[in-house]
Amino acid sequence: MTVDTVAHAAATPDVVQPFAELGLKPDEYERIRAILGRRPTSSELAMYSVMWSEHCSYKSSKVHLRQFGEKAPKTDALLVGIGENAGVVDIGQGWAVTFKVESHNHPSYVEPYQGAATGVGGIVRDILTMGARPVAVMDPLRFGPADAPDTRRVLPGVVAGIGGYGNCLGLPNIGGEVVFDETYLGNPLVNALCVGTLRHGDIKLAKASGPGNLVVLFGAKTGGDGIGGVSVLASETFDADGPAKRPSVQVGDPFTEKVLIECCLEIFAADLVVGIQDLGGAGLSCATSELASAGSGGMHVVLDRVPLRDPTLSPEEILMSESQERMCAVVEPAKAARFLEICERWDVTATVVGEVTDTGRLVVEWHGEVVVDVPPRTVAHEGPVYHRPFARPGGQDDLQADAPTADRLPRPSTPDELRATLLRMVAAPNLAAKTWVTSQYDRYVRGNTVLAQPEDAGMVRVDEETGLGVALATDGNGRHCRLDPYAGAQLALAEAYRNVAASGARPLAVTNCLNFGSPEDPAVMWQFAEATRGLADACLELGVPVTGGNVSFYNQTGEVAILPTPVVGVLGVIDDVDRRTPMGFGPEGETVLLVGETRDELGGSEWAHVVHGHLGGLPPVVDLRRERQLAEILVAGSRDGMLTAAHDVSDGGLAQALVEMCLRSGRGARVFLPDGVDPFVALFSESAGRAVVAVPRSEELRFTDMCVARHVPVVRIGVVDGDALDVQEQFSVTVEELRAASEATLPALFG
Amino acid sequence: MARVVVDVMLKPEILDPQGQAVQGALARLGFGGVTSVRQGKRFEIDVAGPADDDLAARAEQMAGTLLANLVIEDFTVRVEP
Amino acid sequence: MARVVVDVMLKPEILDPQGQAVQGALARLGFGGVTSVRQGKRFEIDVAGPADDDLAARAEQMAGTLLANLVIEDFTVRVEP
Amino acid sequence: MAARIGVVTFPGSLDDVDAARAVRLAGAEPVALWHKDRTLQGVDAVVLPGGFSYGDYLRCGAIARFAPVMESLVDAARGGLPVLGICNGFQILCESHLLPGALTRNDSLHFVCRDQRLRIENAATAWTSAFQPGQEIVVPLKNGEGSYVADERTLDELEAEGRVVARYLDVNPNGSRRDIAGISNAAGTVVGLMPHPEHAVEPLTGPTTDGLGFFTSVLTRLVGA
Ligand SMILES: Nc1ncnc2c1ncn2[C@@H]1O[C@H](COP(=O)(O)OP(=O)(O)O)[C@@H](O)[C@H]1O
Ligand SMILES: [Mg+2]
Repeated sequence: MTVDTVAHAAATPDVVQPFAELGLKPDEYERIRAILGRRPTSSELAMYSVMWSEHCSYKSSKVHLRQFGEKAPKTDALLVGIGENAGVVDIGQGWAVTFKVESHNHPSYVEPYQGAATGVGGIVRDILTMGARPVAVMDPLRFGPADAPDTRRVLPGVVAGIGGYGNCLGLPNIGGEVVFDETYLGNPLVNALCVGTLRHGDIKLAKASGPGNLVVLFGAKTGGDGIGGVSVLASETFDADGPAKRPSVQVGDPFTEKVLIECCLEIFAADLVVGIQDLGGAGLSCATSELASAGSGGMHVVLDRVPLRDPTLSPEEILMSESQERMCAVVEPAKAARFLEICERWDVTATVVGEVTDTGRLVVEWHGEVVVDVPPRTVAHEGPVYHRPFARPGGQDDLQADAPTADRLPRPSTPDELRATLLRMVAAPNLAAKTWVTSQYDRYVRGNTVLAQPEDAGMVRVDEETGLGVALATDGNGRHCRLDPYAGAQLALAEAYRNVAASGARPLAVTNCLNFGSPEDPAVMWQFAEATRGLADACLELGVPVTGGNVSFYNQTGEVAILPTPVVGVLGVIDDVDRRTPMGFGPEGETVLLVGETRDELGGSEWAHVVHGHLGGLPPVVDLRRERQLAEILVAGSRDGMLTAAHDVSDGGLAQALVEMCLRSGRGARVFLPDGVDPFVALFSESAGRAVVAVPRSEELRFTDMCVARHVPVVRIGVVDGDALDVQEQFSVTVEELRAASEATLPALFG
Repeated sequence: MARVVVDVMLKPEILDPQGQAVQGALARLGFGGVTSVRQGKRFEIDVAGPADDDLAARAEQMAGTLLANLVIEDFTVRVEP
Repeated sequence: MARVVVDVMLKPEILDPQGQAVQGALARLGFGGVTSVRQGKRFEIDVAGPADDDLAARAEQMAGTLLANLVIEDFTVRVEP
Repeated sequence: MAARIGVVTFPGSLDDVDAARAVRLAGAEPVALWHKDRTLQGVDAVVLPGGFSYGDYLRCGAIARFAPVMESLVDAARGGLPVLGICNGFQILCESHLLPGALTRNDSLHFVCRDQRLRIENAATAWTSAFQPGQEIVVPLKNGEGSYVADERTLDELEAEGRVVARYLDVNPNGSRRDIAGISNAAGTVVGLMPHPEHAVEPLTGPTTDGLGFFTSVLTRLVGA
C-alpha cells in the first residue's frame, strides 16, 4: 500500500482527490489547499472531511447557536459554558454537575440495538471527560406510528440497546420520552442525556497544554468502526485495489466503558492529567486536533503506535475510525508512570502516542514519514460557516389557519362521550403507560435515585450527608413546533422547566438536542432559525442558560422532514431531596387544586391527533412570566412542606394529568370542573403554565394565598377520594379501569 | 424429520466483546496460544419433512430474514437428515 | 495455526425461551413444519500450533471448565487444521 | 468493634456501592475487597454484589468465578464464612458450585426492573434471621438472567431441606422454577438472592426498607457468635 506523505503531496499537486465523495464541496476543498499551500495528503483530506462535516463542524447551525451565548441570562451558576464537551453548573456546597443531551438517530435506524447503545456510551464519555462521575441517564425517543411494522423492529431494539448499555454501566435511567408520529417512521430520534457530578476543583478541560507533555490514548483498541459511511475513502485514488469496505456500524462494549470510567476517575483523583478528551465522532482526528487547538497549539503523533484491533487499517482509516470506548489524555512525563499503572490495575490498554509541541502544527507520523502537517485550529475550530438561506414556507399560514375549532372538529359533549374520549386518550400510544419500555431500565443502581419515571422529573441525590440533589426533565413537542417553531421551542423549554419545578427543584440550566430535517431546505432552516431564536429568548426570560447541546440535521425521508423537534433538558437543584414532591396523590381527603389558566387551546393537541388525526392551528400561548411564577409557587410549596403531590399539565390536558396522579398513587379523586368552562375544554385543552397539586386541608389556605399574592389563578377542583376518578355530573372511571387502559397498549404492540 | 443447523457469527470486522472477554479469561486460566476467540450463535431447528433442496432453500431464508442480522452478522446453513 | 470450534447447547430438559421465541417468530413468518428450535452458542477459537490430540484435549478442558456450564449445558468440540 | 463485612468489586460490579451502604446502615463496617487480591482481609462475612462482572459475557458470573479473590472465598465459605450473593453475586455462587443450579435468561427475554414482593421461606439462615418465617417483603428486582433452574431432584432436595430462602409472590418475573428467588447452602451460611435488598434500605431511594433485614441478620449472628 502506498502512503501519501506530505512530501509526496507537495510533489504531486495535480492528483485528483475524492473530496466530493467524502462530503466536501469544491470551495471547501480549495480552502484546504489554500490553508496548506499544497494539496492535502489523503490523511489530511480524511481529517478535514470528517471535521468539516455538518455533524462535527456545526457549519449550518453555528450562526444560530451563537444566540445561546449572546442572549445568555446573567448567572453565577455557570462554571463552564458552551464549547466544551459539556457545560458545568454550580449547585452549591462545593458541588457541580455537568449534563448534556446528544442524538444518535441515524445509527439507531440502521442497527437499533447498537445504534442506541453507542449513543448512550458516547454521551457518558462526554460527561466523564469533564472530570465528573456519570450518575444517571435519560432517553428522549421518537418513533413512527406505534403499529407500523418498522416501529416493531426499531423500538424494541433501541430500548434493549439503551438498557443493555446503561444497565451494564451501572447508571440509573431516571427519565425520558417515548413519542410516536408518522414523520419519525424512517427517522427515529434516539437522544440520550447523561448527568455527572463533581467537586468544583475537579473540572477537566479538553486541551493539550505544556510542550513536552505526553499524549496517551487509552481504552479499547482501534478497529474499522464507523468508517465508510460514504464508503469511499480518502486513500482510494492511491491504492489500486481500494481499501476493503469497512463496517460503518459501531458496536459498543459497555463493560469496557464501565472499566474505563472507574479507571478515569481514579486517574482524576490522583490529579494525573493536564487535559482530556473522549473519542467520539471523527475519532482521533477530532481528539488530536481539538486538544492541540485548545492548548499550546501543536502536537506530534506517531500513528503507528495506536493499538489496532484490525492490523490492516490504513492511516486514513485510523484517523477516521469511530471505535467506541476510547479516551485521549495529556499527561506530564513525570506522572506518566503512575497513569499507566492505574490503567494496568484496571486492565485498560494505554499507549503514549505522541507529545504536545509549541510548533502550532499537528504533525502525524506513520512509519517514520509525515502524513499530516496542519494547523490544528483550521481542522477543529475554523471550519466552514454557512449562512444558509431560510424562509417561512408558503403553507405555514394555511396550516395555522386550520384551527381545531368546534365546528371544524366535532367535540365530545355528553358524559358518555367524554368518558369514552378519556379512555381512548389514556390508551393512545403517546399517553399510555411506558412501563414496557422503562421496566427494561435499571433505576435503582447507585442507590441515589429519589425520583424516576413516570415522575415529572428524575431526581438524584448528590450528597448523602446533606441531601443536596438535582432534578432533570426533557421535553419536546414536534407538533407544537410544526405549527410555530418559535413558540414550540419555548413550550418545550417551559414544559421541562415546569416539570423540574413540580418535583420541588429550582430550575438552573438548560441543554438541548435540536433534531431537524435538511438544512439545505430553506423551510427546514426557517424552522431551525425560529426554534433556536425562541429557545434563546425564552432561556433569557426564564433566567436559565444553555450550557451545551447537540444538533442533528438531515432527519428526513426523501423530501419529507420530521416534525421539527427541539428536545430541551432542564436541570434543577434541590437543597434536600427529602423535600421532593412526588406526582401521585397523597392521603385521602386532601384538596386537589388546579394552578394556572385554562383556555380553549387544542391546536397540535393530543386529542386532535388521536381522535381526528389533525394537525393545524396555533399551539398553546406561551407566557413565560407565568411559568416563572408557577415554578416559584411549586418550589416554595415543596420547600415549606405545603404540597403532598404536584403534577404538571401538558399532553392530554387536565384529564390526563389527573389520570396519571390516580395511577401513580392507586387512589381516586372526586373532581368538580370549574363553572362556566366547557367540560371538554376543561379536560382536554393543553394550555401551558398549569399544574395540579394536592395539599393537606390544613395547608390549603396558605397555599392559595401564596398563589393569589403572585396573581396566579388557582381553583379548588376536588379531593383525593375513593378508588375512581369521579368527574362530578359527568362520569366516573375506576382507577382499575384506567390502569387496564393505560397499561395494555404497549405490551399489546411490542409483546 | 430433518434438522437444520444455522451458525451465526459476527462479521470478522465487527467488534466482538464477548469473544474478547472469553479470550481474556482463557489466558488467565492458563490456556496459552489462543490468538482469537469469536462467539456466535447456533440454532438447531427440527422441521417435518425431508432434508431436501427445498428445505435448504427455506433454511437459507429463515437465516437471512430472522436468525441473522445481516448488518453485523454472517451465517452458514446445514441441512441434516 | 489451528481452529477449535465449540458448540454449547442447553441440555434438552432445560427450557429454552430464546429457542421458543424463534420458533414462534418462524411460524408467524410463514415457515411451516418447524417442530422445535434450540438456540445455543458457538465459539471459534484460533490457537497457535498444530491441530493435534494435545490441542483436542486442551479444547475439551476449555469447554468443560469455562465455555459450558455443565449444570445446564452440553458441548461438543471439534479441532480443525 | 463493629463487624467487618467485605464487599467484592469485580470489573463490571455495579451495586458494590449500594451493598457497602447497606452494610453501613446496618451498623457494620464495609471492607472493599478487590477481585485481583487473594486476601479477604479477615472480614467476618462477604457480600458478592450485583452488576455485570466481566460484562456478563459468556454467562453471568462465569468469568468472575475464576478471579483470584474467589479462590480464597470459596475455601472460606466452605469453612462457614457467611456469604450473600445478590443477583450477579448469586450467579457467581452458582458458577462456583457453592450453590446448586444455575440462572438462565428470563423467560420474557427482557431485562426487568420492578418492585417485587417476596416471601421469606427460611428465616433461619445467616442472612434472614431478622425476618419472621413467611414474612412478606418488597424489594427491587432487576435482572436479565434471573431464571433459576436446577433438575427436579435438586429442587426437591432444596425444598425438603428448607433451602429455598425466598420465593416470588404475585408475579414470577423471570420464569424461575418453583418461583424461587433465593436459596442457601445446607449450613444456611451461603445465600444467593436474585432480588436486591441493598436497594431497599432507605425510604427515600427504595420502595421499602425491607432489605435492611438481610444485613442486620448477619450482624446479629456475628455479634452473637
Ligand atoms: N443545540 C446546541 N445548543 C448548545 N450548544 C450546542 C448545541 N449543539 C452543540 N452545542 C455545543 O457545541 C459544542 C460542540 O459539540 P460537539 O462537537 O457535539 O461536542 P462533542 O463532540 O463533545 O459531543 C459542545 O460544547 C456542544 O455543547
Ligand atoms: Mg466530546
